[in-house]
This record gives sequence, structure tokens and C-alpha cells, in this order.
Amino acid sequence: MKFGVVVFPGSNCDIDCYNALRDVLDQDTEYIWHRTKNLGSYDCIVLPGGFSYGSYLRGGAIAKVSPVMDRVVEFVESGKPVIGISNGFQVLVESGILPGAFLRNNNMKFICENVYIRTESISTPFTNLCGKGQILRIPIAHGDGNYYVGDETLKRMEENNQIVFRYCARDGEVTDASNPDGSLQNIAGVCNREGNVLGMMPHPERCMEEILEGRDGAVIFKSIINYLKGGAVNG
Amino acid sequence: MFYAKVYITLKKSIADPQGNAIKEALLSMEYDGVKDVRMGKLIEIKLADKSSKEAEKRVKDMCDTLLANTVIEDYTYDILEVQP
Amino acid sequence: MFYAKVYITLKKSIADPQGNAIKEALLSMEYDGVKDVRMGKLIEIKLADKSSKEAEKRVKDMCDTLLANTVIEDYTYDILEVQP
Amino acid sequence: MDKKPYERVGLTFEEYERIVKMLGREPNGLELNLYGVMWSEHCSYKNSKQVLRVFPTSGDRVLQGPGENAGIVDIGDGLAVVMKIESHNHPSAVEPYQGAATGAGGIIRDIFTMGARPVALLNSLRFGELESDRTKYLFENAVAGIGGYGNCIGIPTVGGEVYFNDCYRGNPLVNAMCVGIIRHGDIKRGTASGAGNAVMIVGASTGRDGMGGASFASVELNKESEEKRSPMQVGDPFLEKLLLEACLELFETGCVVGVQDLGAAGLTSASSETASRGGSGMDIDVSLVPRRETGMVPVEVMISESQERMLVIVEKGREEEVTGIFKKWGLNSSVIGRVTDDGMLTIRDGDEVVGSVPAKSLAEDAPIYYREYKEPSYLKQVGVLDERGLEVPDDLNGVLVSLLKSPNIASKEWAYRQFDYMVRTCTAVTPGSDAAVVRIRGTNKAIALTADCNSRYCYLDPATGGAIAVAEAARNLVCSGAQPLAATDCLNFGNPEKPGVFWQFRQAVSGMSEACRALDTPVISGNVSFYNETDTDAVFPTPVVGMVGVVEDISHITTQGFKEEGDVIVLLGENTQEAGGSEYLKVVYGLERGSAPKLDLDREKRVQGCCLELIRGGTVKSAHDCSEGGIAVALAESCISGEIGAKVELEGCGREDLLLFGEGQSRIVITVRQSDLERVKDAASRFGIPVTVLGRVRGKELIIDIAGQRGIQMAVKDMETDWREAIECIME
Ligand SMILES: Nc1ncnc2c1ncn2[C@@H]1O[C@H](COP(=O)(O)OP(=O)(O)O)[C@@H](O)[C@H]1O
Ligand SMILES: [Mg+2]
Repeated sequence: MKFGVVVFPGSNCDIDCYNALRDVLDQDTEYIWHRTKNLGSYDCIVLPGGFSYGSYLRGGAIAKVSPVMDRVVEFVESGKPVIGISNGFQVLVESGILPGAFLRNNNMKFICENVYIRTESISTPFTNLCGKGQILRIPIAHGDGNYYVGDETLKRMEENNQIVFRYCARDGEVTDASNPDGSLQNIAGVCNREGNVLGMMPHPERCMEEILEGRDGAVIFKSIINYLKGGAVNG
Repeated sequence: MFYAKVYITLKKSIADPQGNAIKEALLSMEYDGVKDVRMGKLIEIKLADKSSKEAEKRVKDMCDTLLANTVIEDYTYDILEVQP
Repeated sequence: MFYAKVYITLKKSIADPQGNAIKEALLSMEYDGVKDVRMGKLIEIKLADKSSKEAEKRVKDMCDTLLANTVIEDYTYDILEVQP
Repeated sequence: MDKKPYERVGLTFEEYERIVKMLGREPNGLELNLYGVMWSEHCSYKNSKQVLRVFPTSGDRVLQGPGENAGIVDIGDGLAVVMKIESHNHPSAVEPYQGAATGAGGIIRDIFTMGARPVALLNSLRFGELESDRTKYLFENAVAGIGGYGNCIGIPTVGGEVYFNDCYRGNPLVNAMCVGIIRHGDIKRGTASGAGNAVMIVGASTGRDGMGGASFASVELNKESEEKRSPMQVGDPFLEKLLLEACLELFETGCVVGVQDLGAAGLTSASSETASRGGSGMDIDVSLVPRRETGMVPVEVMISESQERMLVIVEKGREEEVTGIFKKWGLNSSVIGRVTDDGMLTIRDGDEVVGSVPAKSLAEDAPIYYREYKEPSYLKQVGVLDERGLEVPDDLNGVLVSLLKSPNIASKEWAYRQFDYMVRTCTAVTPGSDAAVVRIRGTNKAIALTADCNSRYCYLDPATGGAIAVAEAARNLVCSGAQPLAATDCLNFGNPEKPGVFWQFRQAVSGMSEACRALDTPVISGNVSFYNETDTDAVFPTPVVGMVGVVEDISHITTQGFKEEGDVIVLLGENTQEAGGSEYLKVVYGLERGSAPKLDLDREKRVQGCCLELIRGGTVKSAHDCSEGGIAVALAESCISGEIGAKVELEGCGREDLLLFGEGQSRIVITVRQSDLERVKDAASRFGIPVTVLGRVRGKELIIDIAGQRGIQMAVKDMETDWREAIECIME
């Protein structure tokens, strides 16, 4: 089983994802340079956070025309799991692999802090070890995390169970006060219709060790491993 | 040689927090007449194309594939011929 | 009622990181003809002023005091009369 | 009146004569400009050099002291910390976002120039009182700029400080500090040696930005240049991220002889300083420097301060390895010249030699000035404080609330929430405790980092204030479980040509030096920023101290929050009743006067030693030093951070307000298990320091009784709201 972490110029959570997978979860993990032409040997691709191409123009906009993204599209079509975190989520949205778009945080500022998210769908390769409605304490760090999607699309996404995480209060209630950036309906993470691509703004790789921000993030990567080992996807 | 000015704005239906913040700031500075502010991008591109038709086609293409995100943004552009 | 479009651009001598990155991206997409890209802001303001003179004065004022930082930015604007 | 050419580049007649004598001829226009920028205060330290010699700069652990791009201190296991702090005050006053951003960008380059990977950023910010729109604008945008750069390049901003005082209204201070980690064997230096080796410029292309100020003569400039040059720059953190990765990759190849970033005075300082350090000369051709603009004349290329560029000296014949690596990262790299052995910096424009002067004369031979100094007269007035005239407030809870809401004490979360302080997943203690702690991957160690200065103390007594800045920095590290190792400093002062300002400067440096000696924290790098004044007012003397300490075992990491119901709260050190210079005096009586708190360095060292020993012994559950707002605020902060209450009894007679809010030094509040109390007392007696049991962690309120009377009683939740939301309320 092999994970690949894509490195765009300006990615900076690549190393964090790599360390989390290799050091904390003991997985075979490699970096994938953005000019790579072949993703054949990987079982899961991670699009890490950071500021690919400086997040100039729009977060993820320039990365979508990077050569590796054609290969990522093929990888997605082959049905294998892809997770995009923060800027990685923006790349997925810009490329049209996931629906929606991102606006500036509604307070117009970059926000770095721990938030709570509620798991809305446990029938994905990324959440299959989560309990129903499980609440995770997890850091965010973004300036353009205000998720937007049109009404029609949203409706379809809801019908398809594509909303995976929502920002919530410590007790799990989804409230305006617990929405850090103005995201539509507190959406913090979504998957594609097929369920093999997850985009999420919070950073699970930042909370996988007690010395950092707790361990709540580990369940997401462990779910992927479980899935790749043939473990059942709930529901 | 052509010179394209691309104007990218948020779609009308989408709230514009930056524009609002500027509006609030202007009102607090006692520019009472301000009714609405929208914030967009201006991208200026110098192009070596031969004809304005060609330049226009190219610019439209650039907008659709990179410069604008049409889920949330609209764009328009002007194209001027300039001396190299 | 007036409608002002304010264009704010970085002064020529100032490096434009965003413009550069966009240019490189366009070149990598094989838009070879792209010679230069500069990125600026477009701010659209609706104003309740009575005369275009008045509106113009006000907009210039806004640019100098809030919208642009003239140490690094230049601005221009267009002002159109519109129906309320 | 027409100025003489040398005046236009900011030189005096005597300085000009010195140049003529050194060269044995008159310098040409370009050469004159080179001296102008290199002999400016900013590059030459001509006004401060003599005074800075007082600092202790060596020690067993010091691998690189002042004089290079950054200092280096050993942390064991073959690893070392590289660090430096630098000011970007003047640009930030004009364009706060870009000024602060490029400040961060510049200090980051200083760190990776040494071969180190930058692992943390800190900052020290000072503005006028948060009242006017202008001040809010400066604060808001400086914070955004620091975040904009650090977040994008992916280096966590883990700590810092923010103060507000009227003296900074016209002169905000924006100091940025960067810290890197390096293996001993990988250290690079800014040295050019080996005749024939290639001189390469890498990174951004060169434009007319960052030129300006007095030291720029228009003698040989054309119209176009006049119109286009700009004193400001726009930071490009994305480009710097690429430059950082490319440089670190390049260093691995072993082909790099020396490297220096292009900072102040651009190519002029990088070329003359590297050549001078290597005892070499350098022959460069400005026509080979990649440019962003047309029509630039040689002098513009030489002194441009365009950001995100480096000068790399490469072994002859290996230039292509450099080009290859930089190409991979999408960056420019060009050979612009060669190292020579004649000691001359020779500048060509194509075939024509346009200037040639001894490299050392630019880099090292600026005059050194012994400025006049005199104790300023204001000290007599502000030193006097008649406490009898100050009525003890009835409502001590109310006082505590106003202190918690005072922007100088209130939570700085509004600012640091805009900084990514977690990226790189090494930040074990995030902003909000006494010091930040960053773990060192692959070891069981961590480093602790802090930046401190209470400039009000420095205003009242620069020597004591300077010493307190050092002591407080060290104390903050100790509270986090670290052994303080070394300091870096940013000395922000007014106009040194004024005897009163120069006196403050000398006093502050001498106080800092004494404290650095006493606490065994040599100064390994630093920066001086003079002329922080408007027409009438200079800023308070503000010698900011950045400090690093080593946490030998990550299990020693300690934070300020109370941990568990029933733990015993103990004060190491002595609770005094000093009013002078306190935030209490300012907030309640509107006074900034009196004596700065007394500092006994011997006591300080013993308090710190005792605290660290107890932490390392596993006894301490929380530790917090007492600073602004005194013991009451320290206790409140520990309650807030721990989300738990405390019941405390303070002893002593006299004024309750000063017992609670006085800012006596050398005090640390720790908590321990009841069963460990004897060990604490035993340690304190061995270290010869006072120790007092204050009370217990318990409940949901902070209760402080004084001599049997209720002094403070407040719900932790309420205190938290006041403290956490104060700055946000003002800013939104
Ligand atoms: N500008 C800033 N950037 C990052 N962290 C900051 C900043 N200002 C304050 N902090 C953090 O807030 C906490 C409290 O700061 P401060 O009151 O200056 O602490 P202390 O009095 O212990 O030195 C510290 O952890 C500090 O690092
Ligand atoms: Mg402290």
C-alpha cells in the first residue's frame, strides 16, 4: 500500500502529510513532484495544504493547470481514493473534481485555530472508522475557506450524502457561531458523487500526536488504510 | 501587439465581504452617498498576437480556463491594439 | 446616481508577484504570445451624488485616502451616470 | 542651496575626505553611491558599533556570534539553532502590510543564508494607543502582512509581543525574528574566497524598488530612473519559498563556497561584504544581472533592494549544477562575475569598468563615531512618584477587569489567530503561554522561543529596563521548561545624534549586557534601528530581546495554565509592592512614572535555576512568570488558560493594590501536587530563594484574599471573556 503526497511549488503542508503518514502511521509514503507523469504505483493520493503558486489569483487556481492534475483526474476516474486538505481542497474544487468554490473568509482574515467538525457521512473511504456524527477537534488555517455552492448542486450533494463534515460547536450542534469562515451551511468537507474524493478545509495531519493538537485527525487516515485493506465502507 | 484588460467580478448573487468592508469604511469616513461597493480583479495582459480577433479568442479562453472561476465570477474584457 | 469603476494597479517599478505567477501559468498552458501580466484591483462603487463633478471629486478623494496606497499603487477611474 | 554630491548620498565632508584618502583619488559617481549606502548607519553601524562591543558574544555553545547574517548556538546532538531579529519600522509606517511582509521575508533569508531550514518566526510590534483609525489601520495591516508572508512561505509564526503606547503613534515598531535549525557540518557563511570561483545571483530579477532615502544621489540618473524608483517593495513569499527550497537543495551538493542574501544596499553590500570577509576581491558585470525593468543604469543595479535575491559563490566549473537546481524550481540564476585575489570590488557594465574600489573599504572601513551622550532631563520629572497621592481603589475586581482588558495585557489572539502557528507540525506550545516551544524532529528535544521588552521600564530607566528585558525573556523560557542559551536583540531608538537618546542607548546596552552575562545568554546577533522619531517625539527606548532555550526532554515542556483541582500554588521569589512603571499605574491613574522595578540579577538567576530544576525533576505542573499586571494578572491568566479557578491568600501589609498589581521582578508562580510541596521547599532553600504557598487550584472562580480580607473574587469565565475579546472589540 503506497501513499503519494503531491508537491506543487508553494505547497507547504506536504511535509506534514508525509510525516503523519510515514512516521505516525508507518505507511509507505512518497512525494510526487508536480511534473510527474505517472501515478500508477500509488493507492491513495494526498493533495496537501499550503499555498500552491502562492495562492495567487485564487487558491488552487494555478495548480489546476499543473501537469500532475491530468494524472490526478485519471486516478480519480480509476476509483482510487484522493484526499485534498485545505489548499488541496481548493485545487480539487478549482479543477472541477469537487463541486463548489471558495470565497474569502467572511471576516476577511486568515484564521488559524482549533475548531470542531461533525462527521455527517461515515460511508466514505475517509470516515469509515468514525462513529455516526462523531465530533472531531481539528485545526484550520486558511484565509479563503468560505465554501460556496449553487442551490441546485447543493441539493444534489445532500441527496447523495456528499457533505462529509460540518463545522459545529464543542457539543456537536451546527450553529452560526461555530462557523469560522462563513461556509455555506457550515460545510467543512465534501466528497464527489462516487465518494472516492474528499476535500476538507481542516488539517487532520496536524492533530495526530498528543504533543501537538491531540489525535483526532488520525481517524481519517486510518479509515483510508482500512478501506485500502479491504475494510468495509459503512452504509 | 495587443493589450487586454480583463475585469473579473463576483456574480451578483454572491455576497462580497470585501466590497462590504470597503463600503462600511467609506460610510464611516462620511462618504454618505455610497450605496454599494463591489470588489473585483483587473488583469492586464500584453499579447503578441497578430489580429484582434485572434487576441480576443485567446483572452476569452484564458478567462474560461484560468483567470476566472465561473462558478462564482463573471468576466468582461477590453482589447486594445498597441505599438510593440 | 453614478457608478464609478476604480482601477488600482501596482506602480510600474514595483514587482508584481501575482502577475508574474499568472504569466508563468499562461505560458505553461502554451499561450506563448503572453508578454506581460499585471494584476490589479477593480472596485465598483454606486454613488448617490447629484453631479458628475461632485462624484468625481469624491471618488478621487476616496482613492487617495482609502482605496489605494499611493506609495505603491496608481489608480484611475471611470464615472458613468446611471438610472437609480 | 545646491547640495554637494557627497551630501546627496548622505556622507559628510570628513567622510568624503576619508574616501579620497583611501582611494588616493576622487571617487566617481557610482563609487560615491556605493560608499553612501555602505557607510550609512543602517549598513555600517557607525554610531553604534563602539557601544555594541560591550555585549558578551561568546560562550561554549556559540558557534557563530554577531558579524554574519545570523548567529548560531549549539543545542547538542550535532544540531544548532540559527537566529536573528531585525526591524522594518520605517517601511511599515508607510505601507504596513508590505513593510511587515518584507520584514519577515528579509529575516527569513538571513536564516537560510546560513544553510539552516527556518522553523519558526516571531515578531515584536508596537503602535500608538488603539484609538485613532490610523493606528488601527497600521496594526491591522502590519499583522496581516506578517501573516501574509509567513503563512504563505509555510514557516509558523509561534510567538511575539504587541504593545500600545502613545510614543509609537508616529513611529510604529515592527521587528521580525526568525529561527532555524541546522547540523553543525552544514553551516554556510557569507564568504567569497578562491580566485576564479563564480559569483552568481539567484532568485528574483532586479528592479528599481527599494531605492530611496537620503543615500541616493541623482547625479548620474536619467529622467526615467527618477520617475520610476520607489522606496517600497512588495513581498513575494511564493518566490521566497522556491528560493528557500532551491538553496537548501543546492547546499547539499557541496559546490557552494559562500552565500549571502541581498538585503540593505543590495548587491553592493552582498558583494563587498562577502569579498571582504574572505579577504578577496570580486569582479562583477552588472549587465549580466537579470532585470525586471528597462533602462536601469549600473548604480541602480548595484543598490537596488529588490527582494528575494541571493548572491552565491560557487566552485569554479560547477555553475551548471546551480543552474539546473534553480531551473527545476523555476528560478533565475546567472553568473555575474568571479572572485579575485586583488581585494578590489570591480564593477563592469559589459566591457567597460565603471567602478573599482577596495571591497574592505566599503564593508569595514566606515568611520566609527563616539557620539555625545547626556542623561536626558525628563528623567528627573518622571522618576518621582508620590504613592500617597494615589488612593487605593475600592473595587479591586474592577481594577483587575480593566487590566485584563488593557490591550497591553489582553489576549493577543486577535493578532496571532491570523498567523499559521502550526504548519510544519512541530509547535508543541502555541501562542498564549510564556514562550513558544518547537520540537526538534528526530530527537527528544525541543527549543523554546520568546521576544520581550517592556519599554516603559526602559523609558524610566534604560539600564534596568534593558536588563529586565533579558531577564524576562530568560524567565519565560525557563517557565516553559527550557534552559536559556542565547539572545538576539533589536535596538529601537530615536536619533543617536541627540545626546539624550545616545545616553539611553548606552544605558540600555550596558544593562542588557550585564543581564546576559549574569544569565549566561550571550548575544549572537542583532540589529539597530535609530531615528525612530517624528518632529517632536522619540519612541521609548525599545531594546527588544529575542531568546532561545533548549528543552532537553520534551517531557519537560510546561505551560502556564493551571492543571488540576487540588494542586498547590506556590510563588518562587518574593511578592513586593512596586508601583513604578506598572500597567496598573497607567491604566488606573494615567501615569507613566516612578522607578522601574528593581532587578537583582543574582536573585533572578537563582529563581530561574530553582524553577528549571523542579521542572526537570517532574515536579511542576504549571509555571507562569509575573509581568505586566503583577501577580493578580498572572494568576488570572493561569486560571483562564487552564479553565479552572484558584483560591489564594496573599500576605503582607501595606497597599493591597500594589501587592496584587505591582510588577516586581524575579517571580514565578508554579503549581505542584500536595505531595511534592516538600521538594519545592527543599529546592528553594538550596537555591536560597523565598518560597510561599499561595493557595490551591480549585473551583470556577479566582479568589484572592489579602491578610484575611477578600481582595478579588471573579468567575474565570467572565475574566476570560474580558481578556479574550478586548482587542477584537476595539478592532471590529
Ligand atoms: N504578535 C504576536 N504574534 C504571535 N504571538 C503573540 C504575539 N503577541 C503576543 N503573542 C503571544 O501571546 C502570549 C502572551 O504574550 P505576552 O503578554 O507578551 O507574554 P509575556 O508577558 O509572557 O511575555 C505569548 O505566548 C506570545 O507569544
Ligand atoms: Mg511571561
